Amino acid sequence: MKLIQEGIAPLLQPIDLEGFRESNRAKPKGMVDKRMSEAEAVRTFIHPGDYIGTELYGSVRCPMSLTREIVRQGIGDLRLAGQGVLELDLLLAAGLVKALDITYIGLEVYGVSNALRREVESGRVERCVEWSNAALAWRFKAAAMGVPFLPVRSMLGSDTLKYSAAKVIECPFTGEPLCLLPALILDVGLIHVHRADKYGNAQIDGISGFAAELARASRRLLISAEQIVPTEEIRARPEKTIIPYYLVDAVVEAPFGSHPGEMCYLYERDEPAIRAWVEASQESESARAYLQEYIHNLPDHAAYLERVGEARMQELQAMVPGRES
Amino acid sequence: MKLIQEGIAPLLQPIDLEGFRESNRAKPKGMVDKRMSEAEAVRTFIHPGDYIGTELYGSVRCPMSLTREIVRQGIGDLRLAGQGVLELDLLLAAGLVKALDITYIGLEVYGVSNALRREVESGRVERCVEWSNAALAWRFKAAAMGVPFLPVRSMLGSDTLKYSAAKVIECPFTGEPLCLLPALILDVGLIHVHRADKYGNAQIDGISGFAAELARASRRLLISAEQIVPTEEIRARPEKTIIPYYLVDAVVEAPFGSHPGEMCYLYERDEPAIRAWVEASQESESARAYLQEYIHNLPDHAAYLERVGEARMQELQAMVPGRES
Amino acid sequence: MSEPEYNPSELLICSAARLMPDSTTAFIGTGIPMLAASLAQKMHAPNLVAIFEFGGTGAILDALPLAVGERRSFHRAVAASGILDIVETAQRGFVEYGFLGGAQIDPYGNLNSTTIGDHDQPKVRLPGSGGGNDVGSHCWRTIAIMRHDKRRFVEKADFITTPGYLTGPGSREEAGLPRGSGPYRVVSNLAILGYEPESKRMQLLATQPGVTVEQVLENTGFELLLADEIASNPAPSAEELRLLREEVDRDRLYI
Amino acid sequence: MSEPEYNPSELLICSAARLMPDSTTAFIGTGIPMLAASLAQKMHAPNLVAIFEFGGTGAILDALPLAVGERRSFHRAVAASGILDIVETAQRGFVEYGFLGGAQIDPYGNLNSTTIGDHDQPKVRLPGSGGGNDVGSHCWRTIAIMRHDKRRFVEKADFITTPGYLTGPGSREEAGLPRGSGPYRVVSNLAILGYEPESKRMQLLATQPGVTVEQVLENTGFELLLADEIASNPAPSAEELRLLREEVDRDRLYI
Repeated sequence: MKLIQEGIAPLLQPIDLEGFRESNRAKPKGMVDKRMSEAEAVRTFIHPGDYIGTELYGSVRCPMSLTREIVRQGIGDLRLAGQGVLELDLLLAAGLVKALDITYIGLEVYGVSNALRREVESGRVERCVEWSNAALAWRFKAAAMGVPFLPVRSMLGSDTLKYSAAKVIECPFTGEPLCLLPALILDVGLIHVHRADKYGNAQIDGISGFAAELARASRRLLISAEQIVPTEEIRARPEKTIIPYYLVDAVVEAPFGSHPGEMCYLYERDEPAIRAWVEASQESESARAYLQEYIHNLPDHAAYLERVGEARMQELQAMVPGRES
Repeated sequence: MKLIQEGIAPLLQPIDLEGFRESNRAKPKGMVDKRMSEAEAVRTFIHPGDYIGTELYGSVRCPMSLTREIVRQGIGDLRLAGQGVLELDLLLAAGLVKALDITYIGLEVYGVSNALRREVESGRVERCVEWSNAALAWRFKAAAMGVPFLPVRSMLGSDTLKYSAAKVIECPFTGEPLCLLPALILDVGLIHVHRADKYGNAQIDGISGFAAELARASRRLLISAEQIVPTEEIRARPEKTIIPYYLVDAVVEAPFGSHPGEMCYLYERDEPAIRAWVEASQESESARAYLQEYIHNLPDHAAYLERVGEARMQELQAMVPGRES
Repeated sequence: MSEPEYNPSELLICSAARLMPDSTTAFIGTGIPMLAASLAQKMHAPNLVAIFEFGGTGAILDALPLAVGERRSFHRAVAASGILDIVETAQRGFVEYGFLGGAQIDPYGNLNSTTIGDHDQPKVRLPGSGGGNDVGSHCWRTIAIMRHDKRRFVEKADFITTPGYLTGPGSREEAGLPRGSGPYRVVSNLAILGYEPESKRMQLLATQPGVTVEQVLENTGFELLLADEIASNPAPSAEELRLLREEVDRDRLYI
Repeated sequence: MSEPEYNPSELLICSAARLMPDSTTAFIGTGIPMLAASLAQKMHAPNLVAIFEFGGTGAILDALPLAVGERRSFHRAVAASGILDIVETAQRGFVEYGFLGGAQIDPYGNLNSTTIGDHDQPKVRLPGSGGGNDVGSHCWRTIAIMRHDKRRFVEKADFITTPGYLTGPGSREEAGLPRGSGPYRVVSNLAILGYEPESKRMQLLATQPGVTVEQVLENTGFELLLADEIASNPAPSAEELRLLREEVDRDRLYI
């Protein structure tokens, strides 16, 4: 069994499986009401220097109200799992990011992220460790499994691997080269869902992205939900529960919590609102002005929604076919 | 990076990832009507000497009508993924099994399997390779991922590992010992589901056992379903699809296909019918008589259900609370 | 008032139920552990989270499961997933208690449920590991439920299906098993046993009602350590028996 | 009748759509691939199975997705799972075609979407691999869609984000990438390109309408091989353009 190659980048987060087991053991297993505001959830569970991850991504089922609260509280020196769009862009534009395990940060149809360019090209983001999308999700999966790595066939032969913290071995069964992806245990995970009960049992409609993996890879897990439902509703469809309550530390009720992104079956992405950020993010000054106007000048998510406006929210709801039951 | 230990048993099935990729590539991707009878499905896709696996297990959501058809056609020299109850017991009692990757074959509350004892203690089953329940499911998962192994912390330090085909390495990231489980690619997988369309898109209610993993680890996949539904019903709830159609080779409509086992939300396990096998299986003669009476004397699943009787089936349905929608 | 009558199964069930506190997680297998978990939920542990191998998490055990995968194992559960989600949850350290059984147990709590005699030409072929090895590898504290005699409590098991403390202190960690995990109790028809912290060898903690220390020693095939004080495990209470007979196992499938 | 007018995006979309046969699987990324897949479904490939990275399988693309994870990517899909199920399906060999893009492509089809200049002090920080590396590693045949100029078609990419044929014949297999997989076509505004089977170097197969071979060579930053016969790719047909404008991209989000 041979070690063939090692990525030159360091691990931004240690693979402390035994410590992870201990912290999982210490989590309360009883049914405890975990509802709180974005402000309390972020203040209580996110600290400067933490390693955090978000799911799904900026324009789709994304914990935007929690992300805006992180910016509002200005929690800095963050290390990020770098797969995202608007949400990571806001954190970058606010200068809160120190290091990235990066796979994709951009604006999708609107092209590259100027916030990312400014922060990385200036050196304010001190380090970018490269991965593929699936590689990052597999790293969460390894942590979720409680194992130190997963073997895959992505990244082989590329500079993506060379500038990562992965290793290439000769498989002890087949003799073929294989990429080993180190487990990524998050300090804090943030996920937005369709519904949750007050204990944290959470369900998602449509595609589930990497919610199951990220939830299980997080030492502390903050859930925001479009709707808080009675536990009976969860128990009536237990196979729909992607995140069981005992994984969860905070449950935040956040209607339109993914705005300006979409929430399938509930509301459409708000294209003009997304374009507003795309425009503002081109220059650091206009980006700062956006953060001032849409985050710092507004005390909380309720105030943000007031600014979006009831009429606009109804339009966005009307744009998506609801789910027939 | 060091190899610390190797199980002494051979792999009963080679880890041919490239061959698996080729056979997956060759599967039809168009929407083809795959409905057929148990007889045709088994005759077409299962051959003597094949390595087969079943899911979930003998008394719960189990492809019993397909299993009985294998006995009826007397397809022998089989190698089995050995996690099961009644279904594997029937194959063992019929003398169709040559080798086992075994984790559990028994009768649950009714104790040890005498069919297993007779076949193994007599040497008719030529080899038993040991695993844990999760280890076998992880081996399916490795195949489903298209990788040669998965690292886990089960089996370490035990004779279960010593008599397996697993390997123990020193983890290249943590330096700790780690058990590597080789991928298990099945020649044929058999799964019973609540509903499927004629193309093979399949959905399961309640727990999903290891259906997703086994389906994706199978070169050829036979699905039996309580009900064939229009594809529109599948498309209305795509997140419920555990098995997409392109994995599937045959779709068999089999109401009460899990009998004498249960099907959650539909019918209860038939305790007297299960006890009948428990009794019969004590001695090889009575076991043979059971196979004659319940399988060989009956041409197909319809005849089997006729023997069970409409009245009894209605009783079993009445014993379970249906699913409120 | 006089002690109520009870049978050996009822004694094992009540003894096991008392070991599970409230608001904890327990990996529940077929048979006695199911009854014990159900009884515990009704007695002192309403928030005991029962976890079943094939996917049920947090079921309300008001109807008794006959099998670890059947509908009652996820009746009104908070989640119904699959075996890998469950075992990976244990591997990640979320599951406190796990129940085990076997044909043989040795002084370090290693269990055999695979073969009696030689593995390749066995005298008796047993079912195999099942979930046992997974539970014994990943749960923080495992509880073995055994009938107590010299053939079952042996100096050396024919086959180590499920790891206990292996060869003693530190050997689980050396093998790569999770730090701080391992055997916690053995509940038998004769005694409640634990493990001496230094040597990790089995130790007599309490005798079952009407059983003497000598009887326990006579029926144990290895040198059994004795706790400084040997307690006597209280007999099943009238309330425990009432719940067990009238609610947990109405149909007397097990008792 | 005279050729209908069309713009460069429409040409790329129609060219890409024609490369996908019916009843096959295609890993679909944001932008032009989405429009190409939708057009292919409406033209000649009604059973084209569109697979979207974050979980959508077999969606009916009658409304155009703006993002790989949004609702239209699993509209009336046969399955809606997650990223790992999708990429593992590709890793297992189920996905025939994959679409790629980038800031640079080299003669072996290696793609750069990470950095221009030095990785640690980049002149331009690009978004990164995203799903690109996964698609380029696991899909049987990848199709790159590029604007064609010397800055994009380069002898050596600043960073190999996504593997093509790496350094030539056999090098994918040596690296451990799946046997028989790799770059298949490049669709540019000037040409349709493939790879010469022996050398695995990029090869001109066809010119786009009104483009000469010389123009293609002038705008390529490395020595481009020529197929024995250079075809000319037909202009978008009236029917293709009608479907594209009236059905695929009614709102003209891309065209």
